Amino acid sequence: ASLTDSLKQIATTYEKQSSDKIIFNFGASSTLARQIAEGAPADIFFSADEAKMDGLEKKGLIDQATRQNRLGNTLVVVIPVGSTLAIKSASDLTNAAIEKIALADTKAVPAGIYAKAWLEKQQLWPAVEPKVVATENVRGALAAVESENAGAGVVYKTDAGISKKVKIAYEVPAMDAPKISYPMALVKESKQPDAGKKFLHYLASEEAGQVFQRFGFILLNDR
Amino acid sequence: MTAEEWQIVWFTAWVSALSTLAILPFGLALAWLLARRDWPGKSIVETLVALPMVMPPVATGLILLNIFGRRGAVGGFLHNTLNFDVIFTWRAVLLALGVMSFPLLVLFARVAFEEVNPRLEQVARTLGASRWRVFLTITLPLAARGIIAGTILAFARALGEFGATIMVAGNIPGKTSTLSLAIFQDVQIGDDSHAFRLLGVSVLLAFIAVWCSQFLLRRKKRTP
Amino acid sequence: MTAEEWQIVWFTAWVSALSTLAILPFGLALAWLLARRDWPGKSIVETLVALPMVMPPVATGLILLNIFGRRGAVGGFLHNTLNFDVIFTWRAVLLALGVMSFPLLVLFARVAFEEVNPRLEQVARTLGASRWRVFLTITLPLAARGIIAGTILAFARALGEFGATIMVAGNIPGKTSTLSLAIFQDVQIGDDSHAFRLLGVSVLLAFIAVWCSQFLLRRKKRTP
Amino acid sequence: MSLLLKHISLPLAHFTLEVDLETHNRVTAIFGPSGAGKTSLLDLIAGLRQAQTAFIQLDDRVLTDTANRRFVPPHQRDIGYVPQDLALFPHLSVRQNLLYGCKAGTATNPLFTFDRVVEVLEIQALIARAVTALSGGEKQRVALARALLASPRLLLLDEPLASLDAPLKAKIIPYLARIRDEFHIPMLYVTHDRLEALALADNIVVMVNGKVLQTGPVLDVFNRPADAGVAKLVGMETIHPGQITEVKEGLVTVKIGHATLTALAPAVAAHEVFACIRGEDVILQQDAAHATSSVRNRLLARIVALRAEGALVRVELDAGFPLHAYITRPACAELALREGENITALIKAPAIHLVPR
Amino acid sequence: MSLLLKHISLPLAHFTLEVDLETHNRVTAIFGPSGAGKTSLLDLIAGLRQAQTAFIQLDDRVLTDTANRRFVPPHQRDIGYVPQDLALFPHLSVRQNLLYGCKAGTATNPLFTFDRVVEVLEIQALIARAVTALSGGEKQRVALARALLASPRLLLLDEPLASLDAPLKAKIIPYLARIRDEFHIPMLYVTHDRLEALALADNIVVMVNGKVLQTGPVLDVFNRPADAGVAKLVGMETIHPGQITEVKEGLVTVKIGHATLTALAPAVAAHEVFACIRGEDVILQQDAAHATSSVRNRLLARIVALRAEGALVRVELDAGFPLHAYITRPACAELALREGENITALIKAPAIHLVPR
Ligand SMILES: Nc1ncnc2c1ncn2[C@@H]1O[C@H](COP(=O)(O)OP(=O)(O)OP(=O)(O)O)[C@@H](O)[C@H]1O
Ligand SMILES: Nc1ncnc2c1ncn2[C@@H]1O[C@H](COP(=O)(O)OP(=O)(O)OP(=O)(O)O)[C@@H](O)[C@H]1O
Ligand SMILES: [Mg+2]
Ligand SMILES: [Mg+2]
Repeated sequence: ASLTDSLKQIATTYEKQSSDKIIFNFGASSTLARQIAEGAPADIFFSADEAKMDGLEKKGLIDQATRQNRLGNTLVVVIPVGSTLAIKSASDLTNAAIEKIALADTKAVPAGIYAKAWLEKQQLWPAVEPKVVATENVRGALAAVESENAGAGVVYKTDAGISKKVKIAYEVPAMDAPKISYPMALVKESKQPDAGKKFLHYLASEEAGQVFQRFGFILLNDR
Repeated sequence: MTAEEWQIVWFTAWVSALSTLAILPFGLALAWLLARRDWPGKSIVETLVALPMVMPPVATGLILLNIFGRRGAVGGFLHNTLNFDVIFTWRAVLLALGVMSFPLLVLFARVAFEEVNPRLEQVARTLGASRWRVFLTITLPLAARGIIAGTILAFARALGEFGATIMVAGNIPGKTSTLSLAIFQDVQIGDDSHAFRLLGVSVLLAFIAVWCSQFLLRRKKRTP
Repeated sequence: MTAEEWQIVWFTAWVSALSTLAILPFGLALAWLLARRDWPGKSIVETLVALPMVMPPVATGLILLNIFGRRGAVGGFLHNTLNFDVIFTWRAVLLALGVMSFPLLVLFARVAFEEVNPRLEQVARTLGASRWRVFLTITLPLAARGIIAGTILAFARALGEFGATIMVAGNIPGKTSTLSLAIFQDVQIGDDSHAFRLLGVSVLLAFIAVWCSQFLLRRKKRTP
Repeated sequence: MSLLLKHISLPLAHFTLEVDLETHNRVTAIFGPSGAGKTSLLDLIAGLRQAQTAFIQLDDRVLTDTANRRFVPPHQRDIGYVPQDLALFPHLSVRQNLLYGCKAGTATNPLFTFDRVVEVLEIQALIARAVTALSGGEKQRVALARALLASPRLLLLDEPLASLDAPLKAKIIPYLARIRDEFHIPMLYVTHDRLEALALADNIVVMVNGKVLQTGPVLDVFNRPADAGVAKLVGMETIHPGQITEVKEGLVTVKIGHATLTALAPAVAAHEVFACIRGEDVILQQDAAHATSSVRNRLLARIVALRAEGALVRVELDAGFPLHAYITRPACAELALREGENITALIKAPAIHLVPR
Repeated sequence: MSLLLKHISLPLAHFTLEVDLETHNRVTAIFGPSGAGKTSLLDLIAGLRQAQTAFIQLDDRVLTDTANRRFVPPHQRDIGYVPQDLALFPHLSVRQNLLYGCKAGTATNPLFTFDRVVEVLEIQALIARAVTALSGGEKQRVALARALLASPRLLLLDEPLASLDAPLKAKIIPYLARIRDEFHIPMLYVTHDRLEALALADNIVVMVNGKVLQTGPVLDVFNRPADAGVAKLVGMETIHPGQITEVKEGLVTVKIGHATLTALAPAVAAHEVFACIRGEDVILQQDAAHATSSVRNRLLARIVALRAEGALVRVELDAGFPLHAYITRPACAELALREGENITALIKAPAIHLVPR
């Protein structure tokens, strides 16, 4: 979701520099992947997780050569602002004081998938699973925490700021969590591959990177 | 079908039916007031009733969450005094389905009530029937066609409701997961064959509802 | 409001209105057939019509995407022969809104047609009116109350439609973004104040629609 | 019964219904041309329409009093109403329609039992049918039966027999008369048929354009219509109560007021009768003694009043009982009639129509 | 007109409507008790109900022929129908209702112009009103006007004047008679009123329980009802066409068949009349010469038939014209009446009611 804001800002700058007009289609990665798979016209796919990109790549719908990972993100545990809970490690989530833990859908939504992977890696998933409330997306998870019906939630660091009624209680260390990356690539059926490549290139630039960083993303350096 | 799927089907069927039943009395009462009485602010209420129809379901869900969450006015009160939670329980599913299908029922019933000839109600009263008896024995049966259609539609809407439900009830397998939610998840992760199987079940439920309504209507016709 | 917001409001208003108008003739024709004729497979058609109501909107969206995408039967044909794309254009929005509000219109109109006294239609025919003229001058005006209500509801539904729209039309600012989609996005990025502003506009549009319908109905009453 | 209507004011399309009326009679017939406001008046009494101002009292019970904001709701008025549009309940069977107003266990009078009502109105065969597929006359009978079975304290009947055939009418009227007499259930009876009024009503109210033009006992109104309009509406006979004193060879002697007349015997033997004499059948003659005529009844009469009514002149006479004659204007001039003078009225015996009362 | 109904078979709730009927007359009245199937028959002719089997031909046009699967749709039948339930269009004003079937520019006959129809039926003041707020009689007139304004080739009228007052009826009937005479628009006229039938109809069809009991010219049926049921339905008068040959002092001389009678002058002067004589008013006497009596009309008659009908005996006579008398059974025994014998029939002049024709 934070991609929306940062991309909008980057595009405004970009459009001033070049003559190209950027048309966005914002949506859940899974939705976008489905749309591209069904032949919806698009030039660039900017996915929130690798799996969706892999899926399209396997179907031969994207230009492998242009695929790159520039952005990363961090998971955080959020709690309601008024909460006095102290969370120092993942195992604190098993605390009985936390009745419910809100996650984005752990099967379909990247944030949820990552959160589940993290907890599995910590071998806490079986203990936490009964408390998990899967919401449609990150916003749903935040809303659940806001309303205090969930004692805690796991979301992206970049999204934690969306709600003023939650605070970050714990930031998942990079080595504990799976690598969170945002791959982007040119769609094969693109009608203007050159312009697409140009914008992809710009997204990888220093200037764009600064914007992303300002929104809390981590810049990665693989390819 | 797996046991898990059966559970979802059962849960969806009964929670949809229950939500429809639950809104029936309020829906009919409001529809009657809209159809037969003039009162200040009527058209405001009319629009308010239609709101869950007009707003994107997430927005409705968010508002419900604001009201019924522990921080919300109603939710907070229930939690603090009765230790009773709505959000993320099956009650939240009920709430979401009810709110989302309420406008359909009200508007259908309203039109149905408006079509009832008031002369019949008047004459029923001269035969010694109280306002209440007239409503039950004249108005309601004569409006039955529209009310049954509205009820079926409300039920269908409940079967298909997704956006508001997931906001207030989450998608907790075995607890709040409905067919709609399960299908959504399947579609998202690309498990189309499973999605279509569940879709088939939804459609079957809808068929059953439509057939029941036609059976009711046909019996109504034959009775006299 | 910013120019961008105005654009969204305008787009939403006219695409909703257009989709409602577009389904009106088909909806009325089908409703009439359901109300006044008996034919084999009637109850199947009846259920099929209600389907977009029963299925989660994403599923409807997915099916539409399957059909109208470039790889779909209809979409592929249109793309290859006419170089005409539906998906991700305003036409996709129209399609999604139309499909999602069709059941409401049909079911309302159906009940309304059923309530028209066939004796009036018969007597109109003895006065030299063809079947078609009778439909236009007797059946339709007498069913007007239900049809107007159904139309308004279809319009409201179109205003609020989200799941199917985002699937087939995407959320492309300035092109396919409707109020509903914009509100969804605002909610996603936590811009609640903006979301509520747009919500206010939706509600206003709904108010206007409801008022228009009441005006129409009242004029209808006064005319004779 | 005493029904009191005061200060009634109900604006209708072309005029305001304004009625002040007090009737202490068992059956009051309401006569009036189409659109006179008869149905509106019944609706008002039943509590189905709200007047601008109204005071309606039935016996000692105030039903409506707009001045004191009193309004007894329709279902507590104990009024059986057969509306002109019948308003049968289309979703109920005939039986269910009939039983709708039936209070269980209250049918203490044998005239009002289900079986009796159904038998008199000849609707036994219809009991299990849907009301929507009944004929016009069948619907009318079901509506009448439904109102009767509610055991009302007052019956409002709006042209209840309008679409029935003569034999059926002839059967139902005496039954209504029995209800009136034996169970003292008063009625307001809207009709266009003078014979129905004659058979059932004590009092008559003639309404035109929302106003009561004339009200009084049936005979008074039928015999002394207030003007030509009323006369046309109610017909042009004089009607007199009389006693048959002698019957001989199809002829009877009837005592009417101070006069004795010869008439044909009525079809049904009776002692107490109404004698109906059409004004056109009364012949006036200046010099009765000199003329030789076959007419049986010769009455010396005093001319009470002369009134021109269209092409005719209405001559009101006192012949031992009030009698009137309709004669042409030329005839009136020839005879040089003047009020207060005496004249001979000739009435052929068969021109006197006797109706048992 | 010639209307041919053959092989009609329509199952109704209690019986099957089975009619074979051929009428070449301008106006055919349909008489029958409530529930006889009159409305169903009109519906069938108008094409609004489908019979099991039916062959309906109007003049040389086959409207329905189930055997050959021919069915002219209702809107091409050119039939003006005033249904019993009126079926006014509630969403249209009175004017719009009236104009609904009005084909622009086809009103070539001045009797059928909008203004004329509206004036005769006295609905000028209602033109701009909503039909839902009309009185019962007003609705009936609007329905009649609407059917007339469609310039039909055949009128089906189902008790069109049932809820109108006498003066209004007296105005509309002559107007319908003019439509019949001047524009040769045939009618099927359902009524319970013998005077309406007499004034309008040439032919009469008596229906009971879905079967035609009797059909024929009005006078034949009224004068020689097939059985007691029909007699009760149509009333007990004999009706005879006659010519007035002399008028004197309110008395006229009427020639009926071979006989000449004296009667009271009719209210409206006329030459051609119907003379109505109630069977109860005919007195039979064995020895006419010896008796001194005031009766003007003494007719020597031959007894054609004797038939018991309830408490009365119906005596059919040939008195130069067919006449019948109703007398009590004891009277019949006393007089020792036998078929073929001669007898004197006495009829008082005023007992002969003359109706202009
Ligand atoms: N709801 C109404 N609003 C205004 N005017 C009305 C209403 N109902 C009836 N009228 C008018 O009031 C007058 C009286 O109507 P009402 O029905 O009382 O007549 P009525 O005496 O019963 O006539 P009929 O013998 O034809 O039934 C008519 O002119 C009618 O058009
Ligand atoms: N749709 C129908 N189906 C079955 N029976 C019917 C239907 N309509 C009428 N009937 C019955 O058929 C018989 C004849 O009805 P119809 O309406 O033709 O009578 P009618 O002669 O017009 O009587 P009325 O003088 O009372 O109007 C009645 O017994 C009636 O109950
Ligand atoms: Mg009336
Ligand atoms: Mg009938």
